[in-house]
Amino acid sequence: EDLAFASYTNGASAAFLNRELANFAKQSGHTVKLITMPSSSSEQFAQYRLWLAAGNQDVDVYNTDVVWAPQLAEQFIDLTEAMKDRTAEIFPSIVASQTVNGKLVAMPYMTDAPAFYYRKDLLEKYGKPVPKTWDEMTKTAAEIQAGERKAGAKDMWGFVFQGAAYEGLTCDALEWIASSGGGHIVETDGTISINNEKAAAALDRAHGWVGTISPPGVLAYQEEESRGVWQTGNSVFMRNWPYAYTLGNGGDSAVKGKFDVAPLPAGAEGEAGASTLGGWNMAVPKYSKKQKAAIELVRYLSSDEVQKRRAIELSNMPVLEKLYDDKDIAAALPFMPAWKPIFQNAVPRPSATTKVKYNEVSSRFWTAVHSTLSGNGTGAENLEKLEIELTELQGGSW
Amino acid sequence: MAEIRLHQVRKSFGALEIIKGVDMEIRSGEFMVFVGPSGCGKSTLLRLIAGLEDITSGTLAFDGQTVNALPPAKRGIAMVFQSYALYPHMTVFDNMAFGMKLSGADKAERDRRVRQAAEMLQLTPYLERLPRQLSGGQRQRVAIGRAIVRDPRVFLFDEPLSNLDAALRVATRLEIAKLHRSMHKTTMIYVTHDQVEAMTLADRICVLNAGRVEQVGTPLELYENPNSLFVAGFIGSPKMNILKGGLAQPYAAPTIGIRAEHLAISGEHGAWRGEVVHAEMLGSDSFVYVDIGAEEPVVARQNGTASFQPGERVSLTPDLGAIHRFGEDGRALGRLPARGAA
Amino acid sequence: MAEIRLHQVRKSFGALEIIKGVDMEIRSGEFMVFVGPSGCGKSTLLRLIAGLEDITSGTLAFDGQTVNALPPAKRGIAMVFQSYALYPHMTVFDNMAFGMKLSGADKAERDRRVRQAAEMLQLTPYLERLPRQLSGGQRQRVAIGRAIVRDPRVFLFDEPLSNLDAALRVATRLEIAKLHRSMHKTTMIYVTHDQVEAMTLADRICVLNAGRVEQVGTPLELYENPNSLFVAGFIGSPKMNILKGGLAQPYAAPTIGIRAEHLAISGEHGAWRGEVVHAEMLGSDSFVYVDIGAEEPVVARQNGTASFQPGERVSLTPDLGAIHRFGEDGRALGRLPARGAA
Amino acid sequence: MPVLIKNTGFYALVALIVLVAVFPFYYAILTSFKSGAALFEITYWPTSFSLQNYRDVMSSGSFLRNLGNSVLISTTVVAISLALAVSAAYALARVRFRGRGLLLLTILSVSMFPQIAVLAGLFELIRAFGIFNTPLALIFSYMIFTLPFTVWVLTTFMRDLPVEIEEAAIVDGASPFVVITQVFLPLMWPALVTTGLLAFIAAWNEFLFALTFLSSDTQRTVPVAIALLSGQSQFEIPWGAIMAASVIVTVPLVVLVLIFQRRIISGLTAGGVKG
Amino acid sequence: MESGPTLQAQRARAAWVFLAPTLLVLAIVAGWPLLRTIYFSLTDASLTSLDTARFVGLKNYLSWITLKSGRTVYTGLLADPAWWGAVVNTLRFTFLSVIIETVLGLVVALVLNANFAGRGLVRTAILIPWAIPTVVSAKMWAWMLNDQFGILNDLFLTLHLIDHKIAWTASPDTAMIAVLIVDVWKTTPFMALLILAGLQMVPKDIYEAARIDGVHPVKVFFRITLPLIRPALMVAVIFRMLDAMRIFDLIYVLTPNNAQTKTMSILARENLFEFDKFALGATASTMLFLIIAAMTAAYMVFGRVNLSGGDR
Ligand SMILES: Nc1ncnc2c1ncn2[C@@H]1O[C@H](COP(=O)(O)OP(=O)(O)OP(=O)(O)O)[C@@H](O)[C@H]1O
Ligand SMILES: Nc1ncnc2c1ncn2[C@@H]1O[C@H](COP(=O)(O)OP(=O)(O)OP(=O)(O)O)[C@@H](O)[C@H]1O
Ligand SMILES: [Mg+2]
Ligand SMILES: [Mg+2]
Repeated sequence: EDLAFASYTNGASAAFLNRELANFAKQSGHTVKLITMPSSSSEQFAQYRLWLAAGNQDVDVYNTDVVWAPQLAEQFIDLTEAMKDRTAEIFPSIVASQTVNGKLVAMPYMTDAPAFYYRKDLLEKYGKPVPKTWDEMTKTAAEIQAGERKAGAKDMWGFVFQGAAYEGLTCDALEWIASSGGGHIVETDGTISINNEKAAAALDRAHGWVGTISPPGVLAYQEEESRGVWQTGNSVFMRNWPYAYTLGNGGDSAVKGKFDVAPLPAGAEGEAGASTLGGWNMAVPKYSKKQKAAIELVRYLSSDEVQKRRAIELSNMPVLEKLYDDKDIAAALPFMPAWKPIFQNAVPRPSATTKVKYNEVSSRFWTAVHSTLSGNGTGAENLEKLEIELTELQGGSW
Repeated sequence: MAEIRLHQVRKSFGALEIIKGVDMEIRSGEFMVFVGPSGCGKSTLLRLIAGLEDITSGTLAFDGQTVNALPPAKRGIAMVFQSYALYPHMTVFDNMAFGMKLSGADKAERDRRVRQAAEMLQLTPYLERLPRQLSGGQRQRVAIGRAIVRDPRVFLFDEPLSNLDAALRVATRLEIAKLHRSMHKTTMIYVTHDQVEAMTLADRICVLNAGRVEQVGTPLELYENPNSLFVAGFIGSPKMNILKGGLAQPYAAPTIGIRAEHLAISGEHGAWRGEVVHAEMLGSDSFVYVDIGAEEPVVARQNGTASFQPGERVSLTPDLGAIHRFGEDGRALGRLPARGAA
Repeated sequence: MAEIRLHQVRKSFGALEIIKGVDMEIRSGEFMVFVGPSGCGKSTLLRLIAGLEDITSGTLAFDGQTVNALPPAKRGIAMVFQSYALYPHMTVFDNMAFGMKLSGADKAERDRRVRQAAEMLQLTPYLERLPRQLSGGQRQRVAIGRAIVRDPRVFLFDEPLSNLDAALRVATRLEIAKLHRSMHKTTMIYVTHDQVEAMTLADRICVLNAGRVEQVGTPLELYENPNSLFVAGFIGSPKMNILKGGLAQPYAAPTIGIRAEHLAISGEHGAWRGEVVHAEMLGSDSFVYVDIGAEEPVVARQNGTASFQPGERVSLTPDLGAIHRFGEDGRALGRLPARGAA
Repeated sequence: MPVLIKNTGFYALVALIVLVAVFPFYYAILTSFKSGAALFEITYWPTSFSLQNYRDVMSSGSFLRNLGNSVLISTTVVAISLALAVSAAYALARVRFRGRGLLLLTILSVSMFPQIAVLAGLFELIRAFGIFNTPLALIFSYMIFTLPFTVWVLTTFMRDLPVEIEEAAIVDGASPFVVITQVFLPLMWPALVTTGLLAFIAAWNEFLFALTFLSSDTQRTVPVAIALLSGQSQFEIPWGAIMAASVIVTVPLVVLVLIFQRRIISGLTAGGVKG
Repeated sequence: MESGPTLQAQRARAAWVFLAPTLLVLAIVAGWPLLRTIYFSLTDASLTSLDTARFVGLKNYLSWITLKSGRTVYTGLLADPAWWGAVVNTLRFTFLSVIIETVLGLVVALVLNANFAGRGLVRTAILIPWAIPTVVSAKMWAWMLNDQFGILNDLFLTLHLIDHKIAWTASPDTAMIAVLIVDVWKTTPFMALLILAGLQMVPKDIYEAARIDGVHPVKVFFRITLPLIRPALMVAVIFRMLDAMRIFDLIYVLTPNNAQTKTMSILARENLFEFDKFALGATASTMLFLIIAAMTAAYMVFGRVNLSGGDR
């Protein structure tokens, strides 16, 4: 049968996917057409939404973000039965994130978590350790920034992150708050926990960065802008996803070989930092006329071998726990071990709890955070307002 | 080759009535000339006949058949517009050939007819030019050419010669007359301000005044027997001299009119005495303006170059039989019975 | 109030030379009329003087000062365009007032001048209309009005009366003459095809032919002593009769010309015999076309209504002293010495 | 002397306008020759000259096909909407009938809904017609923004044409169709070219419909293809390739404009009428 | 006195034939989607349950409940301050961008209308901003406006126009300015080209009359050119206005989610597709439609746009 697979791809993954799909075709006899989606996840989401709402039968498998499963649960078939032999080997937290009311909405096949990038050379030069807490980071960054600027690097900054008002800011801010003991915006039982002092303090602290150790423009930065500053050697620290690792070590990078990664700092000494969980999954829409073949495809693409190849070739993080101890992978991806502790501290966004309202929750949240960052009210004020908004949004239940 | 009948035709633009109930019959093959003061509705009447405007009320019939609602293309007309209305993007040739092309005429025939018309209108050197590269008179000739290459039932000409020089005007006028004769006597309606054109071309002239027909008749009828003061004043150049009150009284009418050529000038005695105020010399004749105490100076014609100087006192003697008499209402009263010199 | 001098003025459109070296002097306060066949370059010459077109070569001077590069606005001219060029979005009033408004004239004065001009041109009822709601003649009058409300050094008129009826034309012509007198003798240049206008208005007439000046002189000079066959044929309506070869020989010239009014018609004997081919009756006079074996029929004028019918054989007798003689090259040779009837 | 100053001033203005208009594009060209970290460095003049980005774009999947799709779709859209609009404009501009103003407003009101708001409804229609994922889907849906625009602009311009010229044609026996095609259209070149170009570019650059109504890579149009150009990983934006692609897709438009702008000339109606 | 329909009536009938194809196409392509959107704004539809949507009347626009305490609580779009913020942003953006673009468009069009060597190339160059896909040019500008490696900051610093790098798209104070800069850059060519076409249709002999009248070029422009190109200008402005009121992609790419630049379209999209509030999105779209219609109507009344123009 002819299947259609809607997925975002990039240069490397397209080549990889095409090869795997060809493989799959050889094995199963089903050909697969790739429907390329835009890279912006909100655009993908809107597109899927529309297609699904209209009962589009032209797509058989969707590539979905971690946070979407609860929102689209109704329109995808339950994969629990089909995947039950697999799910046991996957990080349970990941499986949980894709399970809604006991229904496995989407099959995870890769995961993602951000890390704290630091400049080895600069820390060495100023004799500083890798910061363990945000406050420490602030101090170190300020010091090195001042020193470097005096030394002539006029454009040097301390820390870059994703400060634009978008989903990325939700991730960043969730990390600051969760690592400071401020909760997870909405807890798994549905309570709105965001309006607390620790969270407010975490936001105020981040506000303190803007314009001092972070460029004012950080308020419009997404991943690429941060990487731009970082990779031209103009920042001491950066919060970013694994992709920046490979690129940072690319041929013409100014920071090639001069940096390393660590888990994100924590709120206080001794606590653990937090990394927001990312990752991608595959789901089969109930409108598909070829569900059986589609499930075969999902099974194939989430199989051990494919995940392993994916890890080796694309540096994608597998969702299978056992692969992290795989020798081949460790050989191919020396930084992989560095990410293991990061995963252990990964926190999910409250998407499972807030279900279809997640996007709006996230939007309200990042708006509040962005306001605080831009000095439009204190953290406490904005979070108080946020709480009211979220309560109203929650209505009777999530 | 169509008889045109207008019955109580009216036309209003908004609240403004421009044509105020025209009744007229134009015979098949007739050459009818419309004259009248600027703005009296000549072009409008032509446009009604062409079907470019809706008739507000009344009927218009071609050969007995009402055509009020017949679209212009179906009426079998050709028209020369007062404002040329050339196709700016087409060459002179194409402008002239366009109508024939549309009617599906044979290419060779089209070519022949256009070239013939161009020759006649002295447009041959300009056939490949665009209208904007032509002089005013040349444009006007193209507009004429465009109409005459076609073979319509009715020709409508709206001041077609106004921008031509005298020689060309005479030549074109003759060509139009020839055309009229040759084209199996196509019906022609012609608007003009030129007395000579009106007098020489027309089978009949229709004098319009403020949307109404004043008089219809052959040129000489109108010239010699205008049935109103208006027609008398309008036909003939220079204008007929109009005298009122005391000056008219001796001729038993409230108002009399006498043409310039019917006034003899002499140094000594005559019916009226006055002072020469101005003399216009045209070469062939002269017009002498004499102030005899009427509202306006009286004009008298003299053959050749005038021998009178402004300021000179002269006498004027009217040809009695040529005196037109008008009533209070401006209607003609009939000539004086006797003829002779005073 | 400006003396205009053209020295070897030439104008080409692309490769086409339209004005071929014109030398002319127009005196300050003079009323100069340009006449010439359609397309000979009259409008172009006017536009050169106005500064609307660049002079290709030669110099144009106003009061001794070269103005080749002076923009039109600075030349102090007013112009009536052959194509009117009214501002389509302005009412008649605004069209006329626009120029004055910009020159900062006082509102009351402006109003007065516009109303005065409108009155004179019989435009008062139309002051609030837009150009497209006017008849052809009304538009033309607006164009005239626009020029005359201003107070320029030089007036340029390009066939300003061509769309007016005879009465209005005479009236307007007189107004223009009056204007000329009243305006401290503003220099006026006037293009026309109307013989009467040319003869009556002009201080001097300039006859143009294919971009060259043929002759400049007072109207009667041109009428009575044309210095070329071209001028002879062009001035006067109907055209001067031109006779060649055997018919001209007796008068000792290759070509002779004789005007219609200098030919006497009689039933019996005369210099030339021929057959009447056509008679045009204008009311005041008649023109009788007689075929005497020349290339074209000869025209003779007869006062009043003609008594000759086509087909009738008649004799023509020229006024000997009025015979114009021309050489092979078309130049005038001078009149016959003696005067008398043949 | 003042003429010189005036001319200098004029050309300075021209230069300024061109500079502002073209600079970003120039910068895009510069960027398209760069790769890697050089992308983040500011340069005003070309420093490197690598065609790698262009090669990448051209070889990536179906870019050439996408270009072809765009040409096909935009051309068809412009042809259809001009054809429809010209005839509608004739009626709206040249014939007086009741409800003309209301009709114009109704046509305009189609352009008053945000594009995203009609997305769902249009999608349903397209699926109902069975033209999802075909060029027809776009040709059809682009009418929603090209038609009101072309109708309005052409109506405005057609109104300005002298009435006498139309009447002359009518008397010459021209049907309305002939009047439109043989008399009006040649006189409206500036308006036609302008609306045509603007509509073409609008169709050429449309993104949202193209993304939603087409699902296979080979059917897609260039804006989507560019947006789908991807770096090596999710967050990396392939600047060099995007700029190269933009340059490539802008070139046909530039050529188109160069060809057609000659038609934007004045004085087309000169000499036609007096008054 | 039998006679068929008047010539005018015949023309009118022919007119409908000429209009029919356009009206038909528009009815099909726009009728259903527009009516659907308006319908959904009166229901509780969500994208997951389009077909089972229930009619709720005007609740999405405005509804209120009186609490036991006697306090009245308003809900619905019209009671949402975010909506009114978007309205204000949109109107501000529209007002500024349309005015600036009209003025600049006029200047550019006048320049392009002049005869000079290389005019064709310049005309083409002018159109480039409009020719680059918005998706691309918005990103390009985001890149150029970047505070760290954006070329504009560098350029302005070099020229000493600013003394420190400005985060154009990030700072609440400059976000709107950044959007305006890009929009003006991008759409001025649109205005310029339409106005240019209008300029080219003005009869030339009128200018000659004006030259004779000694009208100063500036006055010629305001008193003759402008009135004559007014219809073309009005149409250009109307369409610019409609586009500006509906602005979406530029802001979506350049300053997404920035409260200062959130417009009605952005808000509508958010509700339609991102949040699970399809009905509210439809409501916002309908409101946007109504606001645009009102603005257009006001503009036509005050601008004295003549819909039934022409004299036939
Ligand atoms: N733009 C142009 N390109 C080429 N030839 C032109 C152009 N304008 C005028 N001509 C030609 O120049 C000649 C003179 O034109 P002009 O308008 O001066 O004639 P005119 O004497 O005013 O004639 P008319 O009495 O018919 O108005 C004509 O033969 C005309 O065809
Ligand atoms: N569209 C219109 N709206 C209002 N009045 C009009 C319109 N068209 C013409 N008129 C008026 O109708 C009258 C008759 O116009 P028409 O064009 O028939 O005159 P005309 O006899 O041809 O005059 P001319 O000899 O000056 O060409 C004029 O007074 C004119 O102002
Ligand atoms: Mg008329
Ligand atoms: Mg002329």
